[in-house]
Amino acid sequence: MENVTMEEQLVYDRPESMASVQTHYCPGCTHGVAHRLVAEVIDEMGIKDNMIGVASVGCSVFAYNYFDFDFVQAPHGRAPAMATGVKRVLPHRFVMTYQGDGDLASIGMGEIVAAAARGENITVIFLNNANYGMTGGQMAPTTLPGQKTSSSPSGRDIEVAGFPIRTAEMLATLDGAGYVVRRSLHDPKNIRMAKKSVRLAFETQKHGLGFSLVELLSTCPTNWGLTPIQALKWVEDAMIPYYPIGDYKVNPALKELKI
Amino acid sequence: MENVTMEEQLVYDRPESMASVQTHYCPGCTHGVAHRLVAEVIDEMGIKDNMIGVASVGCSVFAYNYFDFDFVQAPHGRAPAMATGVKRVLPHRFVMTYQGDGDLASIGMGEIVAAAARGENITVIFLNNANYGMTGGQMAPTTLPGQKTSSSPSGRDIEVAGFPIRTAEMLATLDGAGYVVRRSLHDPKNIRMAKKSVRLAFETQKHGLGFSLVELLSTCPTNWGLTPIQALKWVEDAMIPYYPIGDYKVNPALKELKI
Amino acid sequence: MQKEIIIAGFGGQGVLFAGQLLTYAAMDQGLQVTWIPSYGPEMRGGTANCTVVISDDEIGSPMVSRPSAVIAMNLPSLDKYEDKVKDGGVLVVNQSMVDREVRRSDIKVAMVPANTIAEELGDKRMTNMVLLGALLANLDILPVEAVEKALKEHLPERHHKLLTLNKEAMQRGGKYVAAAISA
Amino acid sequence: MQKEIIIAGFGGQGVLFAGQLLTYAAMDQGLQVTWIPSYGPEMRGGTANCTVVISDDEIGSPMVSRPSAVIAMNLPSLDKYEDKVKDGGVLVVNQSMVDREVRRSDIKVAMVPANTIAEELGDKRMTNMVLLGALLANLDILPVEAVEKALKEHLPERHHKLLTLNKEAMQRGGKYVAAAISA
Amino acid sequence: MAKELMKGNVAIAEAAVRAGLNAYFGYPITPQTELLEYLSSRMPELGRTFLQAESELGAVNMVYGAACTGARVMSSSSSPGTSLMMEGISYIAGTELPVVIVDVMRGGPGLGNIAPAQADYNQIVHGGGHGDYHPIVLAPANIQEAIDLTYGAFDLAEKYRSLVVILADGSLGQMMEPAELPEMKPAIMRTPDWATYGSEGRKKRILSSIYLDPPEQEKTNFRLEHRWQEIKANEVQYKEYFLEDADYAVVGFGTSGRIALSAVRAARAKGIKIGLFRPVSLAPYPEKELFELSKRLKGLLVVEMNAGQMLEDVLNITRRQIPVEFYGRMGGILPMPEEIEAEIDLLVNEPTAANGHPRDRWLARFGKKN
Amino acid sequence: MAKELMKGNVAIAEAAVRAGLNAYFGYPITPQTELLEYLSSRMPELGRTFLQAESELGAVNMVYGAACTGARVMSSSSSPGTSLMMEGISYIAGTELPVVIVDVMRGGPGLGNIAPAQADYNQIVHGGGHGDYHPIVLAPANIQEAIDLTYGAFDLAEKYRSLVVILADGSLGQMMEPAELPEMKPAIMRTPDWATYGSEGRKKRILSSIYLDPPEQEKTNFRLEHRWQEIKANEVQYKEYFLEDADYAVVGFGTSGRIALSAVRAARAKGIKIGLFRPVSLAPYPEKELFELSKRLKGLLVVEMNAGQMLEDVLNITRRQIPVEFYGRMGGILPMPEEIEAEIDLLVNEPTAANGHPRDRWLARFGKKN
Amino acid sequence: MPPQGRIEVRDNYCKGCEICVAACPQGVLALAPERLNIKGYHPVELIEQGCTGCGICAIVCPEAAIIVYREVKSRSQ
Amino acid sequence: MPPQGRIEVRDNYCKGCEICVAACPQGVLALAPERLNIKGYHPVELIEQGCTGCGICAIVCPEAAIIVYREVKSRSQ
Ligand SMILES: Cc1ncc(C[n+]2csc(CCOP(=O)(O)OP(=O)(O)O)c2C)c(N)n1
Ligand SMILES: Cc1ncc(C[n+]2csc(CCOP(=O)(O)OP(=O)(O)O)c2C)c(N)n1
Ligand code: SF4
Ligand code: SF4
Ligand code: SF4
Ligand code: SF4
Ligand code: SF4
Ligand code: SF4
Ligand SMILES: [Mg+2]
Ligand SMILES: [Mg+2]
Repeated sequence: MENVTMEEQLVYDRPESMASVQTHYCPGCTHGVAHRLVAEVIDEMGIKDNMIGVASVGCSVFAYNYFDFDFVQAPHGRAPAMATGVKRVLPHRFVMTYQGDGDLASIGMGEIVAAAARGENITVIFLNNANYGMTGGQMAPTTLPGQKTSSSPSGRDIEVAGFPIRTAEMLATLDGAGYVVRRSLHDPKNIRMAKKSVRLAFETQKHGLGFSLVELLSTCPTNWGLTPIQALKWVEDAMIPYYPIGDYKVNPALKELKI
Repeated sequence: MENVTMEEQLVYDRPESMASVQTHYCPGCTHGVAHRLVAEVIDEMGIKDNMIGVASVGCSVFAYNYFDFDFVQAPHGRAPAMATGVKRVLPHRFVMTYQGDGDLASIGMGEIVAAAARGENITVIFLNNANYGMTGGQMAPTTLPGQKTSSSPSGRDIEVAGFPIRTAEMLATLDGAGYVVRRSLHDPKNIRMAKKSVRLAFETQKHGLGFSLVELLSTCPTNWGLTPIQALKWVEDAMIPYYPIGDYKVNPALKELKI
Repeated sequence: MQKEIIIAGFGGQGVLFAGQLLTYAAMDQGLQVTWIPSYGPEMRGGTANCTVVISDDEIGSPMVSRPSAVIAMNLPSLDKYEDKVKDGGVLVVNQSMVDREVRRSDIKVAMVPANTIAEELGDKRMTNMVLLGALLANLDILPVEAVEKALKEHLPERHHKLLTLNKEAMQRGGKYVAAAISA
Repeated sequence: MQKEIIIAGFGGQGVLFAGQLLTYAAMDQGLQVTWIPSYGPEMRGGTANCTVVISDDEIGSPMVSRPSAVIAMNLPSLDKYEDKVKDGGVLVVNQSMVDREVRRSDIKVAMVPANTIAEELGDKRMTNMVLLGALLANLDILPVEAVEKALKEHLPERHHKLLTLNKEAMQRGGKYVAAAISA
Repeated sequence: MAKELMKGNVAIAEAAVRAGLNAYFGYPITPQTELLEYLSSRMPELGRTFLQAESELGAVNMVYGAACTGARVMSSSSSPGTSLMMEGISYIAGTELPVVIVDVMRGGPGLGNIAPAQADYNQIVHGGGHGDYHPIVLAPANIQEAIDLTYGAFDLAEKYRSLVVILADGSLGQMMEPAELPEMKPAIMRTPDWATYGSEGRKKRILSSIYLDPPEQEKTNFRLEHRWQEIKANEVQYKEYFLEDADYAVVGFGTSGRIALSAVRAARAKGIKIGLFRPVSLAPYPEKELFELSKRLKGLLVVEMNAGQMLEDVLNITRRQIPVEFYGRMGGILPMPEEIEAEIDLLVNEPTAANGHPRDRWLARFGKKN
Repeated sequence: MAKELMKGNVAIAEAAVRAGLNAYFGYPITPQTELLEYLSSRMPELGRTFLQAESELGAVNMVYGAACTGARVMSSSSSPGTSLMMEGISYIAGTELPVVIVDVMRGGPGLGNIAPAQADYNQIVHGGGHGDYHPIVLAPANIQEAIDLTYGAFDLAEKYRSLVVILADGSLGQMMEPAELPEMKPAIMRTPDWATYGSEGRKKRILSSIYLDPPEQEKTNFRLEHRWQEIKANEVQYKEYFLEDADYAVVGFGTSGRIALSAVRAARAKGIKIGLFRPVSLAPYPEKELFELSKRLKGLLVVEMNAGQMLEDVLNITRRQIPVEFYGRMGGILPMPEEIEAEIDLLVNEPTAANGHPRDRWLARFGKKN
Repeated sequence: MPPQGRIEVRDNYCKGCEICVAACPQGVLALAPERLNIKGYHPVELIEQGCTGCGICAIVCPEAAIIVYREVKSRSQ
Repeated sequence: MPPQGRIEVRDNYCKGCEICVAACPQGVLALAPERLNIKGYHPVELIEQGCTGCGICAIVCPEAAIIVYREVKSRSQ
């Protein structure tokens, strides 16, 4: 005979790869979501002890405190170069950079293009929040036309400051890129998609398929002057039209992977 | 009554915008062809006295000696930034950078992407000769897979050094780019096409249509270890297949121009 | 004559503005003055404080380890600064946010239930002004009128409707102290 | 004992190699030695020269303004270095590339039609060796055998078929000088 | 003009505007960001050029280019950002261009922190870029001085075709103080006879820092050295306080100098005959003045927000003929007047021999705790 | 082992290989390019890492990253390229990592030229990057020394978790000299207790240069200062020639030091009692040794390939108690022994007072021609 | 019958951003009006029955502050 | 009849690279076997009749060393 009882099952718990500390992020900032996704993927793949993270300069400078694996901290924009140094001497470790849009697409553009072109086997988690969060919300290369920031007080004037850079699209033109996509963190569906992409990015690295980058549209409620929930909406309404969610480069070998 | 006599007409003379000095380029190096085309276009447009050239670091570092107009000389890779400085305070002058592939696509990648993204109204003449000519033929980001150079003595190994960068294609993804094309200097037909593109690039600037760049496939007989004529052939046989001649971004307004 | 005032509290309590007001007032009186915030990581969230130095001579250090007066707008600020007040100096404490007595007896202490008073005035944001009023009543540095004048001249136009309330808050702070002392 | 030799000519005349050969020979004899090229823009096209210093003691400067000996392989080199040779020093001139006399009389001068001799030997590339032979015959620093030995040991394997020719070129250079002097 | 209450960063920015700043290029970095932010609205409002560069490398090369045209130009940054400018600074010096750079120092090395420090003294004063060159370096200690030095910096730069660095620290950038602003000038765009702005009506010009022929480069180096001799003769600035009858002196620049003033006053109040020597131009350094002063003194205390960088210059200048002591705070900590007062007491009451190194003694006194 | 004839650049590269170099990252620049070119075949042949970086910024941050793992790493460059490394160097110092950098100096400032110079002495020795930090700086004067210093540099770097700079000039890079190579070691990959190579079996580790809290940063600064005291006590290197009975001495480092040796010999031959003091470690500088020496002398001549950068250190160390003269060549010109000899004659026959500055006298003698 | 679930909030991680509140399909979350955590934030809590254990709140939470449980049938013999 | 042309070479600019020689459709160019210019190169010269003044040599010349002339009918009344 069969006994049917109700039993409680754990559906979701904080990932092991996250350290047990509070973050310094502002309430509702989706940097935290990105961290969580990375940690979940690393847990799932069981690669925590083989990880070396490279923190950049930006609000995520303290990322090293929030993950429970080895971490180094790079000068502003140079995380891809530092990651290259680590990966070249430890080719069997997983190496990840975690960079903001000012870091990666402004001061660090040279390094990210070079790393992508070299097909450097590293994974880049790229948080695009359309401004320089840490220094108080200045214009970033990703700031939208007309967007007000503390260094474009009348709104980004494209005549003077030019056009935002669509980083994923640009890097996807490089042969060394194995996996380059854009995702968003503004709702559950997109977060799920983002997680899958983070996984695929690490799988790219695992299988030696070259450079992988996941661009994540992220909020900065503090500097945008919005509540966390308004900020999510702004990602959907203002950012996504300019930065379409999409797969810009996917090495065919990845499609065959069973994850 | 009509007298028909034969009269001699000048079909081609050295352009005025070239200075009356010998260049230091190696025999057969097509840097010289690129110089000539630029000078011819500047003569035709009558803008010599309104020009400020920005020389870069590479074999063309002395470009300032060969043109008969104002010139400044930039640190390795930083010509687009220097040109931006000039153009911003002199918006009605024509500003040109002349850069090699090491200069523009390696150390200077950050500056060129930023200038293109800003839609900086400058013209970039970009000489791609698949190596670092001036320092003795080291690998450049444009060096072809398998190509032997003094720093890739067994041929460029894409597993280690990654893939060459197709600069024009990459920069064309940026909204600020008004005119981005690739041409070659290896035969009369291509040289004629190249000249027309140099003209269009300056017209882009004249009409305020944003960033313009002409990538020119060029020879380096000395470091390639080929005769000048073999070198032209190598451009055609080896480089063009990897670097297709083409228009990668052309502002529609340019098509309506009558030149 | 030189006086150093530290105003300390949570971000959002109007700490920096209260300091600037003092600064403006001193400046308008023809005195030398410096204002310096503690900036840094603690700026975001957490605590905020600023130091104001007022003098009739060229000011040396804009920061001091032993101020003439401190306004402590919350408990952590009291804990941090109580011991630092100069002998004979002034310590103004926001009693509403502090659940302990002041231990020192060699300084003038004013315990002011500033939140309560501000709420009585109908605007929580007046807490800082209440405490400032209490300070001025204790520290012989600037007449309260000078601060009122500064308020008028430097409060952004759009807040001018709050002028009277601000003045009132300062007066209440001053009076509360006077009452407490005479009591 | 210290001797400084400058070898100067066009790029492609084997200037640097001739200098290296001297250097190897000196090294194999247990002497101290330095070799330094002039590098720089002139490397490409134009002139080339190198300085070799040979000594039985630790060598100070690897460059000298007044060398003990000079091989001038062409006219610009003669013009540049004639005045610099030390009093009593040696100047070997490639007569084939020079259309003037040497002016100095306080030094040993060897005018050697090195191109002609090399062509007689059937290989233009031997010019440098002819001049080197002439130098060794004039400068008491290394036996010609030492240079021959160095040649054998340091000439790349693929050129070993040229060994005899190289030796012969040096001997011809040496003999030409001897003949000229005895004449 | 009436005094206004201004933040240091803003005051410097406005002073530059009033000096006729034509173009500003910079990149955000704490604690100088307000300077850039202020100019991001102020410059366009006046129809002048403001551009946020892609990086400090970009910024320094933009000012390099803009300076070539004869325009008044400026950039600003803080320690790590300034390090990225070193190549460009060396080029600007080699090309002999007038450029003003503001450096608001923070704690280092590396990413360090954003609190005030003076640990880039050597980098700025003794050459963080390659080659022999000499920027003029001015270190304001208060906001009025920051305004005045910035306002004058452009003339100085143009007079000597030289780089001028305004060397401040985070606390000066962040503090407010009443100060008077100078008269407003329109954007200045000169056409000196070396500038490249298009060759209409004249021969073409070239601006570069290459001299492939060593004798030509040496000539340039000598030219720079001679110009520096001239600058040394003409442009020394310093402030003296209570030195007339002093037996002792404190030497400090910028913020540490002004903090020391409080300590000096306190010591005077106790009857110690001590004064303050505050160099305002760190390059050219008031060498002669300090040397002459030192001859009259019984001892010197050098105070800095670093591990003793200017200290070596003071030792060199005073030839270690009198006792010198050192007090430094590092990593973003301001020395407090009371701490300096204690050091003054030590200097006066327990003088050490001129022998031995003041830094060693300082490390022995304070370092061990750490 | 038998001596081999090697170019300086190649000798340094091979010495690093034999020291167990695990990874090299660099960018071409004359006059150090052969070093990179040599390693581009040598390293892969041994199964080790060679990577041509996208720039010197890339290179310095690649060594930064690789050093974090415990690998033996090196980069190399020349003046303008080294300037681009300043931010990274400051980070490496702040993170306390063992890294070896070779700097083959050329003429500057700016693009300058590719001829040998020593004008980056201040940049390398006194801190071209921001913040208080002290690299160990070793200046070889010949190829054997270049080999030996490079070979030992890695141990030094690891012993002190410090940056070590091999400071050479273009002529040392380009010249050939017989020298003996040391024994070959396999690629060295250590796992010291600070390195980040994956946390298997231990707690996670962090390597960074941020200390947002000023007291923490100050603690780090003190730690660096104390370590530097230790290095100063243990790692001074210098060479003396003919100094036993000397009345005079020349002070010079690297190539200018070795050239001076010829002049000293010539002067000795004329009966002048002169010797040569050649610092090999420029940081830590042989301060005590030079000071003690100076007490026995009647005069000093400092010779450099710059406008007198080390000169200031010599003046500081010797306290201007004896006459000091200076002779410098700049812009890529090597001083010739005869020129130095003439300066020695001047020093001996027409001694000047200790007063006045040797650089001024030098400029008066030579600069005016220019 | 919809599945039964339950969440636990680790108060000290929660910053009261209310993103989970807005995202919960069942509308059963709200900030605790009185309680403050050590950082001074009002943490979120379940205010009603009806949690299905869908996990959406955890998916959107930037602080990984939420643990989710769901009741499942377990068959034992 | 093909058009008649003629070229002039500015010897001191020419580096003897022979690119024009290879490009000339008429095959009328060659390096001067004996002459050397001040840089030590054998400059190019017309060696035969038949130049059409097509300008191709000038188009390919990296040194802008060639001047091209062509005869055209000119009508005068
Ligand atoms: C060389 C250098 N320049 C500038 C800075 C100052 N800085 C710190 S963070 C930052 C911007 C970060 O923005 P982003 O990368 O978009 O990250 P976010 O904070 O938005 O996540 C800047 C400019 C620095 N630390 N170093
Ligand atoms: C900062 C810096 N790094 C390196 C160099 C050395 N350098 C001079 S030219 C050059 C490469 C030039 O190659 P490219 O841009 O392709 O021009 P080409 O000579 O091929 O025309 C390099 C690396 C330098 N001058 N400055
Ligand atoms: S400033 Fe913006 S990006 Fe930074 S933590 Fe706050 S919300 Fe997030
Ligand atoms: S080295 Fe190459 S690119 Fe440079 S001038 Fe010679 S052929 Fe041209
Ligand atoms: S698990 Fe689902 S139903 Fe339960 S609280 Fe979270 S979002 Fe709401
Ligand atoms: S989303 Fe997370 S941090 Fe925000 S209120 Fe909910 S539990 Fe708290
Ligand atoms: S013009 Fe034409 S035909 Fe005449 S030489 Fe030139 S290429 Fe040949
Ligand atoms: S192409 Fe020009 S440089 Fe070459 S051979 Fe012909 S004329 Fe001379
Ligand atoms: Mg951002
Ligand atoms: Mg190239």
